[in-house]
Amino acid sequence: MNVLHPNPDRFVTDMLDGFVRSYPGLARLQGTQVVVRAQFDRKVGLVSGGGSGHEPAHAGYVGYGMLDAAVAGQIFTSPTPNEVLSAIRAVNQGFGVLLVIKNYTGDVMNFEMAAEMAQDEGIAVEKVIVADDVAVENSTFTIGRRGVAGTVFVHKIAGASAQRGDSLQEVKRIADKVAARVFSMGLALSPCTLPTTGKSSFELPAGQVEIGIGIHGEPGVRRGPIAPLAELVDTLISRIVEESSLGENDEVALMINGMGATPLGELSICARYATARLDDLGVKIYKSLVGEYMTSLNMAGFSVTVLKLDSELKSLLDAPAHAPAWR
Amino acid sequence: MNVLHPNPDRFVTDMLDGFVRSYPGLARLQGTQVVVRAQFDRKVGLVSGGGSGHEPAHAGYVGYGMLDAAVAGQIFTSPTPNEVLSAIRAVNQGFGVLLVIKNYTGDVMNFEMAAEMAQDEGIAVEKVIVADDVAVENSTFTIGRRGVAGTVFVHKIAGASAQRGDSLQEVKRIADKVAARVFSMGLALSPCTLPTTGKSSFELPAGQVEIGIGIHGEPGVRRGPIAPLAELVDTLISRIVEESSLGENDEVALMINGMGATPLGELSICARYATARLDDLGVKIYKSLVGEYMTSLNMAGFSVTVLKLDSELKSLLDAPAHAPAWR
Amino acid sequence: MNVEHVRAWLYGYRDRLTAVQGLLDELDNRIGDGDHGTNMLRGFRAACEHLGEAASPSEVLHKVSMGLLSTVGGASGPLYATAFLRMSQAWRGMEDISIKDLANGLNAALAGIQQRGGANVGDKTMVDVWAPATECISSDPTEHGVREASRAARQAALNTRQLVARRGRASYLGERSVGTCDPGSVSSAILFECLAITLVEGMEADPWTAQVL
Amino acid sequence: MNVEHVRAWLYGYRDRLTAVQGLLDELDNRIGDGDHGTNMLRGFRAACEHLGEAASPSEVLHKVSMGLLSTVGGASGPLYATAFLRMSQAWRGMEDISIKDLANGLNAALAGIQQRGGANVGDKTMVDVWAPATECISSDPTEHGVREASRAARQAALNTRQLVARRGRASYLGERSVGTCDPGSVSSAILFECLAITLVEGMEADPWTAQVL
Ligand SMILES: Nc1ncnc2c1ncn2[C@@H]1O[C@H](COP(=O)(O)OP(=O)(O)O)[C@@H](O)[C@H]1O
Ligand SMILES: Nc1ncnc2c1ncn2[C@@H]1O[C@H](COP(=O)(O)OP(=O)(O)O)[C@@H](O)[C@H]1O
Ligand SMILES: [Mg+2]
Ligand SMILES: [Mg+2]
Ligand SMILES: [Mg+2]
Ligand SMILES: [Mg+2]
Repeated sequence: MNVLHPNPDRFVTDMLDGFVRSYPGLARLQGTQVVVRAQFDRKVGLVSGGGSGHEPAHAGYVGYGMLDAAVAGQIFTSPTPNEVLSAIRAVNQGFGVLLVIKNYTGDVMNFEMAAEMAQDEGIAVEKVIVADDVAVENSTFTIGRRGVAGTVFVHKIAGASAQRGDSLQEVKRIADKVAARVFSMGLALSPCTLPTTGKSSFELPAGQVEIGIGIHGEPGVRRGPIAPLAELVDTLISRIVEESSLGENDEVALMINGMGATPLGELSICARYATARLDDLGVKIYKSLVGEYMTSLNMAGFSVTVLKLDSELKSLLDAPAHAPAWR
Repeated sequence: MNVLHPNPDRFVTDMLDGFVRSYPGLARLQGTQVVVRAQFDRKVGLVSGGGSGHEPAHAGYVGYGMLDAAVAGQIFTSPTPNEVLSAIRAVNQGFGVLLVIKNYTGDVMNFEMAAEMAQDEGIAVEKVIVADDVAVENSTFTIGRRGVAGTVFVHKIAGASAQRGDSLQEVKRIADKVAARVFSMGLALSPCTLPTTGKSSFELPAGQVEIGIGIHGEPGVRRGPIAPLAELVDTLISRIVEESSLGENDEVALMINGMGATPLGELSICARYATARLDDLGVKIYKSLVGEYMTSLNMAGFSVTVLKLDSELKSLLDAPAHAPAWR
Repeated sequence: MNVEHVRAWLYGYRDRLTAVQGLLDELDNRIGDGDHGTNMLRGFRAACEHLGEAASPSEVLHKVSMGLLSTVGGASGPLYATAFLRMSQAWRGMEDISIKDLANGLNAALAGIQQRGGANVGDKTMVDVWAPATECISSDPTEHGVREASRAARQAALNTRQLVARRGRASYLGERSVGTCDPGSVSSAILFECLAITLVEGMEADPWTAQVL
Repeated sequence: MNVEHVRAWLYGYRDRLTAVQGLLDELDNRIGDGDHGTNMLRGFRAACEHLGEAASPSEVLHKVSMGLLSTVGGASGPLYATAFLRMSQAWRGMEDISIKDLANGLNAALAGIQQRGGANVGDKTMVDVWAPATECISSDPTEHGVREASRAARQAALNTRQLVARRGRASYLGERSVGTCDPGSVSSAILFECLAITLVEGMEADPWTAQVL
């Protein structure tokens, strides 16, 4: 919306308070910005997180069969190592902890520092780095791709693996497998507004779209003219197909993700065209998710994510999970 | 978003296509804008609907334990009697059909005409009219209150009643009971944009909010200055409390509903303040729903709904349901 | 008025709606949900498609009614559909409609609108136009009366500007509905104007935009 | 440089951040996510709170490092925290820091930043400022060298404008990152400027806005 929060410092804590009050199965670790399950199972712990402003990520994925804790930073700012460490300590049941990290310099550094600190305390910690955004060229000279909405599939599938009692190494293997097979790309029709400052994240002339955006209100990789939804969807899918060498008889999970201010009706229209395009390519859609999974405050736009499935991933994707934002 | 649909006539059908393609348990009645369950149970049928632009309403509530059919009109335009009649015929399993109607002149007239036509064909049809919007004064000189987000509770609870095998009269009794105990009010920080014409639904000067909006992009009952979320929430709750004579030891279900372009994080902040306010009043929150349930295209704003529970309603609210937009 | 005249009336109305759709949407945008012109045009385009197959005035109107019923939706759909259905019923079996028959038909239509929608004169709805226009033709069933009805309809539509809406979507605005003319009243007044153009030598379409906005 | 000087340096930097927060946010808005000034100010406000309790230069920097680590987050948090931690380790047990000791500390800090973030000179990150500034003081460990470091830091920060980012958030923009100075380089250059103000008689703060935007 356009409401400035009267006290920017309380934005995130107010939000987390409202969140845990609404979901009895969740709790906030006292004195932190960490949301955890109200009770933990005896299994490998799963921790994710990142800057705030991506709601329902990440606290919305805390629950049975998904994450055990989500660490929230300030808006678009990675959480600190201390906060991540609190989460690791809380969820560790003696089977080790897997960190699901989106590939941003800040997230990677802060989570890695926390991992080092936890290892110093004798906790087994592994990590998976998700880098699904095919908008960014993959090159050895750069830090590689960003992690975006595809991360939700890692939460779900690695979560199912942990929930059925797999070892830390096995959960990590599966998480890495998902990360290697998931591809996303997004675009924006308008910037987001930072609720703490009221500023827009970028300026976009009328009639233009930012193609290849991240989830932090950054401008995209390039600008293009606005086009009908069918064409915009095509632009994203074409690039995904190219990078994933998706083809006939592949089975996929498809996610059409709203960036925060996109009406669900328009996401359904995107789903219609994405599905039609994949049908044309002979790609089989095993499961569709349409809604807001990984947002960018009040940005208008959407992203498309494709996960290449096999029988192992399918059964884990179908396994029961109870988290506020999973359906 | 701001994408004009190239063919406005196809907006709704494209949307419904995308929707049913994404949810294998649903289907579209051929040649209509009616979304139905892929298979029907032997029970009283439940039909709702209205103009489009309120996604996930109403097709998102079609499924086990909720609606059997949702009829979609053009954007913000009630569906025609013919379409409603098709839905009634499709879901009727010989146990009669209940129509859940939001109290708008157009909806009431079109659904009533369909009911008359169905009764002519020998189908038992009853209706419940939802008028939960306390923004509008209730007076015998007017058509009374509008139906807004509270309708979703009627879908859920009447749906559970039908699903357990209650008779048409009993389902209607329960639906009427929910309608009598549900109270809503909303506000907007920006208008919505009609995707078919690109026009804004109203003009709102910077720093102002429309208080007491409906769900069709109408201006509110009055304008007020923008205020911190805590105060805005208070304005809505105060009026609801007044009209519902809510007080100590009442148990309620609370819904914080986004109007389409409100980030989930901000809805959580609203939930935090709404909860705190109800706590202060000694009202017990039995269940919270926070998210987009009944939207107004890409309007920025939110509504608060309170349903007064008793043990009958609680058990029906808790009964299992599987519909895309229920959780 | 034979079947050709009735068709000419409706074709003329449909063509007129093409021109005023934006105007009606704009009025509805101010006090409703902005779709009245779109609804009317969608409805009359569809409803006029197969009128060539109808053999009598009554059949023409019956087709129009069914066409509206299956394409408009909203509040205006059932109301206009009911109006044309009642007029069609009043003219059943007639080949040529006298202005007296027209008056009977309009009275039946008005009754239908009020029965379906429950509005009275002064509630800021299309009834505010149908009532005085119907009264003009009833009390003076001549070409002159038809011309007067068109004038009265226009004036009544403009007069809705001052009213507080008590029916339909605009009623939710309460006092804020004052200052804008009721869109359904304007579309109704144009229907009466098109009727007069069909029946009265020398009548021409008057522009609306300047006066109504 | 005794413990008082070190504190003065950091307090000065914190106060300066209050003034340039908006500038740093704006730079980050253009090629990142708009929070670098907010992050730095939040961090240094918290980190400077209990510096009075620290008894030595090393302890002061250790407190700063821990304070940053627990409040900043983002990319800059671990990098600045690592820099101060390494400097603190280099100065362990020392009461008075010579400019040569300072050079050692800065070299350790720079190595820490590069180890943690993996950036090289030319990648359009704070390394582009830390490297030449550290080099100035190392090769000329005098007041003059410190003053030159401040100048070199400023120039290096301004020079990042031409570069294509290869590390950090700005790297996602590719060629589109050209034309804007790197915010972390500017905040680093100001840190060197504050150091010179503390150590060099007659040094004064130079405004940034006009040159950098
Ligand atoms: N109860 C009623 N009786 C008579 N006319 C009505 C009534 N309610 C609404 N109308 C008319 O319908 C018009 C609005 O029609 P329209 O915009 O097409 O439908 P909706 O309000 O469903 O969007 C109003 O301008 C008014 O003239
Ligand atoms: N790998 C890296 N090595 C050195 N400095 C970096 C690196 N990545 C980012 N930076 C610095 O961090 C700054 C951005 O910090 P900040 O905006 O606070 O964090 P974030 O990018 O997480 O929002 C950049 O301007 C750059 O100078
Ligand atoms: Mg950041
Ligand atoms: Mg309408
Ligand atoms: Mg309307
Ligand atoms: Mg930043």
